[in-house]
Amino acid sequence: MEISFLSGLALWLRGEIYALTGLPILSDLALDIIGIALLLGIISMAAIVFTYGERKVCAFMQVRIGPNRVGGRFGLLQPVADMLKLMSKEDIVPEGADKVLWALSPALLFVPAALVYAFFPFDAGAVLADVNVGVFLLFAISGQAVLPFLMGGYASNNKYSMVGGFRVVSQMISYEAPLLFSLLGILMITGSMRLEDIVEAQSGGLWFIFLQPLAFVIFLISAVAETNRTPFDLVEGESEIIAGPFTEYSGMRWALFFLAEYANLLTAAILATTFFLGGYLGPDFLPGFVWFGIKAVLMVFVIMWFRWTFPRTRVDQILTFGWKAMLPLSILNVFLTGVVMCALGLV
Amino acid sequence: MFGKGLLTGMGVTIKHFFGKKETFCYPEEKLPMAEGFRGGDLTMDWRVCIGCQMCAMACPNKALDLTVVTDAKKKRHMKYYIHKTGRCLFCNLCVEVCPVHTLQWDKNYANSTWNKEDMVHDAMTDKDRADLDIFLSDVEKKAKAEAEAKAKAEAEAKAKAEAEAAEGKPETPKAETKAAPPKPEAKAEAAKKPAAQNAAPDAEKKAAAAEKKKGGEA
Amino acid sequence: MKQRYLTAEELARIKGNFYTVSIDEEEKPPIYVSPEEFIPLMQLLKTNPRLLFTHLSCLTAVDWKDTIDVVYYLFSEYLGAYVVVKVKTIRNHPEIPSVTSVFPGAEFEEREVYDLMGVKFTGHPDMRRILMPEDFKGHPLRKDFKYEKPAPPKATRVSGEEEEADA
Amino acid sequence: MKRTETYLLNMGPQHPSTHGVLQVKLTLDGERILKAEPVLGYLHRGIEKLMESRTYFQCLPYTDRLDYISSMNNNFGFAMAVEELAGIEVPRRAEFIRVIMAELNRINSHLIGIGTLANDLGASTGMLYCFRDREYILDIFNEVCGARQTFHYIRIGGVAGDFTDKARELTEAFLERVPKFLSEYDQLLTGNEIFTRRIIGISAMTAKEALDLNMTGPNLRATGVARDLRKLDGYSVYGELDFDIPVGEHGDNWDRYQVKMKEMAESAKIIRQCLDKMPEGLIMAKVPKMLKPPKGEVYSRTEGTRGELGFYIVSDGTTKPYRVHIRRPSFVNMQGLDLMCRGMLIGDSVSAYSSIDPIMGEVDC
Amino acid sequence: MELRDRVPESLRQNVLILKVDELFRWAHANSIWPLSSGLACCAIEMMSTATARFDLSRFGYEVFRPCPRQADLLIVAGTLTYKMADPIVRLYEEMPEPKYVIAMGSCAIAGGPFADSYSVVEGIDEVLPVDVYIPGCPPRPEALIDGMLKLREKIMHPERVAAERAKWAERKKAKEAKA
Repeated sequence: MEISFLSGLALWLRGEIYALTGLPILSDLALDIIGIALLLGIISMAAIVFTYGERKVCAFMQVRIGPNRVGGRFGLLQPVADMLKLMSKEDIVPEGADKVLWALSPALLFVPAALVYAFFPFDAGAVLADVNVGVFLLFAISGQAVLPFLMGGYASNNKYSMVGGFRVVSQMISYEAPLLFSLLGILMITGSMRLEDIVEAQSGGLWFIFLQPLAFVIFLISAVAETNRTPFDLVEGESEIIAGPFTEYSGMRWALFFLAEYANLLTAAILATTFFLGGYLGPDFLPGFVWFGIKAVLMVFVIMWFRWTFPRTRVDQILTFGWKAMLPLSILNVFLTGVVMCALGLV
Repeated sequence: MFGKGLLTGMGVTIKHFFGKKETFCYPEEKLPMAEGFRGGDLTMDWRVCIGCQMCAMACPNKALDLTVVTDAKKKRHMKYYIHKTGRCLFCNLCVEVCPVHTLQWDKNYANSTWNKEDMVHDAMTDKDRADLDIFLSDVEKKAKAEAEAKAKAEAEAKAKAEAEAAEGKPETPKAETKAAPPKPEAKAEAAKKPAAQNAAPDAEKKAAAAEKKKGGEA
Repeated sequence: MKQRYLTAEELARIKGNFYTVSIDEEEKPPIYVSPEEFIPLMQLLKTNPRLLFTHLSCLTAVDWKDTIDVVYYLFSEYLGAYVVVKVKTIRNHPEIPSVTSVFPGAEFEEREVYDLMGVKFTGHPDMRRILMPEDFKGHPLRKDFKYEKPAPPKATRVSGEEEEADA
Repeated sequence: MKRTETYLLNMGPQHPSTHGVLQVKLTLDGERILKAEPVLGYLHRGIEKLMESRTYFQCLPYTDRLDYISSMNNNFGFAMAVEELAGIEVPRRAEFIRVIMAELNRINSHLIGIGTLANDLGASTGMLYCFRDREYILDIFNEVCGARQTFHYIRIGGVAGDFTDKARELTEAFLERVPKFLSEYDQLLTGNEIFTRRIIGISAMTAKEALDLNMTGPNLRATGVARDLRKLDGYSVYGELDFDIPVGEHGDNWDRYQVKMKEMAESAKIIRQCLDKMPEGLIMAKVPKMLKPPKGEVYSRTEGTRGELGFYIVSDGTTKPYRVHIRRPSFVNMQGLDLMCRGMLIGDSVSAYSSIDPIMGEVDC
Repeated sequence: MELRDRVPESLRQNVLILKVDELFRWAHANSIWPLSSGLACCAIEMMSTATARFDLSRFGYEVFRPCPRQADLLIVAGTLTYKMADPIVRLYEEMPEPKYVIAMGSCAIAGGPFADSYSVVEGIDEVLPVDVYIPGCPPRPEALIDGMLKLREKIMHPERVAAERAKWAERKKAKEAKA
């Protein structure tokens, strides 16, 4: 367990609390609470920064200037204004809607999005829950993000939401498999499912993006499909089915969906960084977690870049592409990795 | 390769991401308006306007309702020039048909308001109407003065005529007639001189009036 | 139309096999035809190898206070010429056969003429109003159309804490 | 036995991809469309009735509001109809200015058509680029006649304002931009595999079906029928200009998109020739103030941006037309909507609306 | 504002005293999401306001939400006909509460060129409570941006609106007195 800046800080803090109270349980508890607070802070910051980032990137790519009036010259307070406005909107529950499912679905969607952050290694030792079946648990949790969309779609008693709900189920399930299979190659090379081992395996500049380029492409496409962003944003296909499952949601409920979507976006970026871009590894003139941050933001920019360039694919094209192209390719990748490892005698 | 078209597309967007932006920051920099721009409210100068109401007739949607007032010399002036922006097409027919070219757009397109009353815009402000009243009153005075002068002149002419008739009936009547005609001509010139200011439109007005009759009955 | 009109002998040949067709002596005379013989005439104009009026350019109706004329402008690329076919209908319940059997593309225009002018087309697949709301009484483009507008529906503000914005 | 039940989805008068207030009632089985029935009339303003109580000069601004994206072509059509009725001879310079303005407006309208097609398929960046290039055309119009959209520039007997040197210079600058932005769309949209897969083979239509449905304009030319009234009738000075008519083969959304892209290049060619051939001279014929065309009727048709735009005017000798009927291309093309959407998915019906490219002002008149 | 005066001189720069509803008013004013519901020609000008040259997004208003549930501004851009009156009322009532209406163009103000047509509602204030009127046929995109800024001012400073309404009321009384 190497000592990095963040984990050193955590150990020092634990020592201090233990010195104060003398009870080991209390210091662990305090540390966990601080960790959780930090993670929730990162998620809400992600929503705030990325709404602003998305509008600025979209504006710059469309040859115009993004928000630059609200709060100073760069419009930095724009997302704050949006959030405050969404908070103070009237909350309309459509008549004939299934009240329980209606209220539950935004909350339920936010739970997996936040829970996943516990397993990410932000720095050498700095991970909230150091689980040695990290990858497996990670995808088990993010697998149930499908249900809240369907609940929202069914509960809001609106044909467009129903169609949106159907689309979500088909799309997210069909891209769950390629997402997992593309990571099998990496697990075979590192031999362990612990995220930190995967990052350590990439030390010395040998990032998996160079070892497994095909897996990176498949992973990126499946991650974009998993977070329902263009070119696969059928769920919220504005021009076809208005806002998919969120058509009937307004005000803070819709903001929760919005928040969860950006949390998922950051999750996809962080996964890509941890698995393929060597997590917190980097020349040491910068501390580990700063490298981690730079790579994650870079990946978010690439995903946003997709959104403002590509049109939307159709439902059946997504499914055929998922089952007929992505899955076989990822299995082929696993086979190739196996062959190469045998050839090099690593196995 | 499958992704080639996608990558060229991404190349275009990233080129624009770093390229020059096209935006005009509206409230600070304003786009230069072409001189023929049709927007804002109508403005006119009541001194030049001859009250022919050609603009109101030319408007496709009757967006102009005008009240005209005639002064002592039976010449028309504009009192209220109501331009209903809510009905206006901004098609420029009124500006082009005005014989004296006094109707202009004030090119102030940014005149949105909170209440609907400002949409019915009066091209003549209250100050204009005050100047109009002053102008009408002094035209009144001049007309009254002329009327007295004419009345006095006639009285003298009648008195002189009786005096000559009484003095020497045998005198030749030619002298009288010679004396009478020059006086009315002088009076006519005198009348014409104050109206010299808009003498040209008089002819025009007669043509417009004739036309209005023809248009009316068509 | 910048194209030429049919010459006199071409018109005579068309008039040959229809006895209710009347063509008067104007410079570009329209072909007046009775509702009974209207569809056979259109059939002839479209399918006759020497005429081939395949493009129905314009279909409309004119209200002449005593009758309503339904006007058809046909154009033939083969001859490079156009022809005008008119059908007179009685004013109070105009009824003529629909031309969709010959020109399927006239469906919407016939529905529009029915909606705005009130001319019924028998044999039309979907004879309903197309532009005006379903429950609209009267046909607007008729010269004797009198109509005063009803009060439109008014939106009610649910919370209403801000007093009604002044009209 | 699997029993599926069809349901009715209402793409209501307010929908992001129905271009204004068009309502389409889709009968769906799952996501496959069985029947698409357009409901029109949400923007029916009764322009034909209004024109009966206005003089010919006063009717002209109303034609601006018909197809409000290509107002110049509407003015052009109405002005030609009245000139043919009243026998007015338009000076040559005015004819060339009219053709330049009509073709600029055709490019403007096709830019919006392609922009909204891209936006409805998800690439909103494509729409933003189309609107950016459209602004340069609007600068020319603003310079020449003072308005951005409802121009009222082509008048009965000629044009309102002269084609100034500044306008010529702006037009020359725009003509240089045309190949640049066309190649940019090719890179961004035409080459894009997702875009092509979304519109190739979608809502195909054979030439016979299109001719039966009386369709005209780019939708007809996409099916392979090379019918363009500028060539067929050769009205105004189109007879002297040489340009060819782009034609598609399968009549699907891809061909409609390609026909519009090539037509923009053709229009630029026409403007180039007009700029060179334009003589000096008058821009307005001698038109009596109280124009009273002789009793009679006229039907004059021009090639609008969406098809054959015809004006049928009946005059009874007074200054006001007795009856005006406007043959609106978008209204007739709407009949093809049901055929194009049948058997497609909801996502394709969206690309069907934007490739027919109806303008509700023109459809509902 | 006695609260603000109590702050010592030196701290006045970096202390912000703000009533809660003033904060929410600031939030509403700076992020108005219009509903993408264009009726006629003005809709094209509305679209070109959101594009590169006039760029409505500088004020944060460029998020055109397709569904009324998430929009708070209804820009009625075009002619309102009787057939469209019911749907537009339904759209308005579906929008969550702090909602505003802008009447853009002559048609929305008083029926515009089609005022005396049989199928056109003369002015949308017979149907919806209107907040800002933008004259023009169609108004230039800058006029729409000016209208949005007027709406922003109306949300931020309701007291100015009240003052304006008072002035307008007694101007109306004066006119009636004179008539």
